[in-house]
Amino acid sequence: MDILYFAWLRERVGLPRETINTDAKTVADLVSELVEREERYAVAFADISALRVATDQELTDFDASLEGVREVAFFPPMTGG
Amino acid sequence: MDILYFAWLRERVGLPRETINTDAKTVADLVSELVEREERYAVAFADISALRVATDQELTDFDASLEGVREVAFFPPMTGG
Amino acid sequence: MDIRVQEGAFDPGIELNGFTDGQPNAGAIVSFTGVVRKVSEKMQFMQIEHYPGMTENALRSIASNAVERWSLIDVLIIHRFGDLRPAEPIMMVATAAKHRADAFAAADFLMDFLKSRAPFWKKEVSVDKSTWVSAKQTDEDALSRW
Amino acid sequence: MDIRVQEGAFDPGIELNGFTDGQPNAGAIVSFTGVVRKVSEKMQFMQIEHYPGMTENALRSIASNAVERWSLIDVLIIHRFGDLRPAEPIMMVATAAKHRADAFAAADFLMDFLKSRAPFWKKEVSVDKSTWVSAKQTDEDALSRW
Repeated sequence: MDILYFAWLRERVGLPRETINTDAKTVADLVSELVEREERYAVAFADISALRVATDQELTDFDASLEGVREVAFFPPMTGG
Repeated sequence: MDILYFAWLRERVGLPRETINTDAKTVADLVSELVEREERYAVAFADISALRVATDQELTDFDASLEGVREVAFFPPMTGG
Repeated sequence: MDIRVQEGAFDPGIELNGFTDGQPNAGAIVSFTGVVRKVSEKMQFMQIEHYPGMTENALRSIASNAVERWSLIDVLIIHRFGDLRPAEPIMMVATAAKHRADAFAAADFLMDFLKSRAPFWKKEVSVDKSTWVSAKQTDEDALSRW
Repeated sequence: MDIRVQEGAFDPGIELNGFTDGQPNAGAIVSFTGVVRKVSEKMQFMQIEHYPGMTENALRSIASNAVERWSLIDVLIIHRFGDLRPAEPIMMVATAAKHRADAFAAADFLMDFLKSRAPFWKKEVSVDKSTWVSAKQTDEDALSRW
């Protein structure tokens, strides 16, 4: 599964994209898995309420299923315009 | 006093502007005076609710005073933009 | 504040750029352009009559009200009169503000008041008839929003 | 519907005219231009990051929602990414409709959703620091208007 990070989340995690093997069933499971891996993930994901998530390029929630999902992106609230 | 007419009111009265001597105290008095003068004024001013008036280039009401006023304009509701 | 009432054509794009370039502190520019629609196949042009003398004052007063009410950096109003063919720009309004909410609300407000409170009258001239455009109740009602 | 996500500059005036000329039946064109504000003397540029792939789809979906909701003839969205200097246009939205109420409401709607639902992130880069622009609660709240 491809995991993408944007904006300050990308800077805190230290990379824009990585491919991982995971059995996580939901986005929240995936976050728990990442947080356990390394301190920088724990710091980056410390406050989930400050983050947004998209699965296969569609905005979704942290309790969304990962079934069939190939790409998950995490990022802060968007600031376009 | 200068009296101006615009849009279909101008067409019905048959002229864009005229100068008249009047002792009318209010716009409504002036209208009564005009209506008594000739049939074309009576036709033009038949429905006052369909008209607007400005005294000295400021929108006002038909019961407005004409004291000190030099120019009165009558016209249909505006359709700019 | 730039208010122009003119018979000649204007170029909305050039006006938008000129207006924007003059505002180094504006983050948000909203423009409205009104264009003559070809309402029927027979329509030849739109005749726009106005009240010289009163028109610019009325537009200036509407613009001043907008400036008092919202946090605006600048306002532009251009309105043509005379005979305009379909697809020609009739008029344009632009607002510059730090933030978009002010720019949008002020442009919307300017259009509502310009439509029903500035002394312009439109007549659609066709091959076989000419018709004065009548004021819409919805335009009058729109004023109560403000 | 014309949706563009690009690194290169664009000219708002040329875009406005191109958009307007293509719409012979539109009586009302509303445009919004977002410009980089020089928020401090030390500010050098605004860095705009986006999510290639998702961005255009998100913008297209926002535009489609507007088209479903209002009577629109056409919609234009241009949004840049990369490093932009103060006074450079960041993005532009334009709507064409028969009547002004639809054009205004749709442009306002597009901006609200583009601001909080399209995957762009801004960073202000100064001589001595760089700061991610944080999302404003007022922008999130604005969505509930629709």
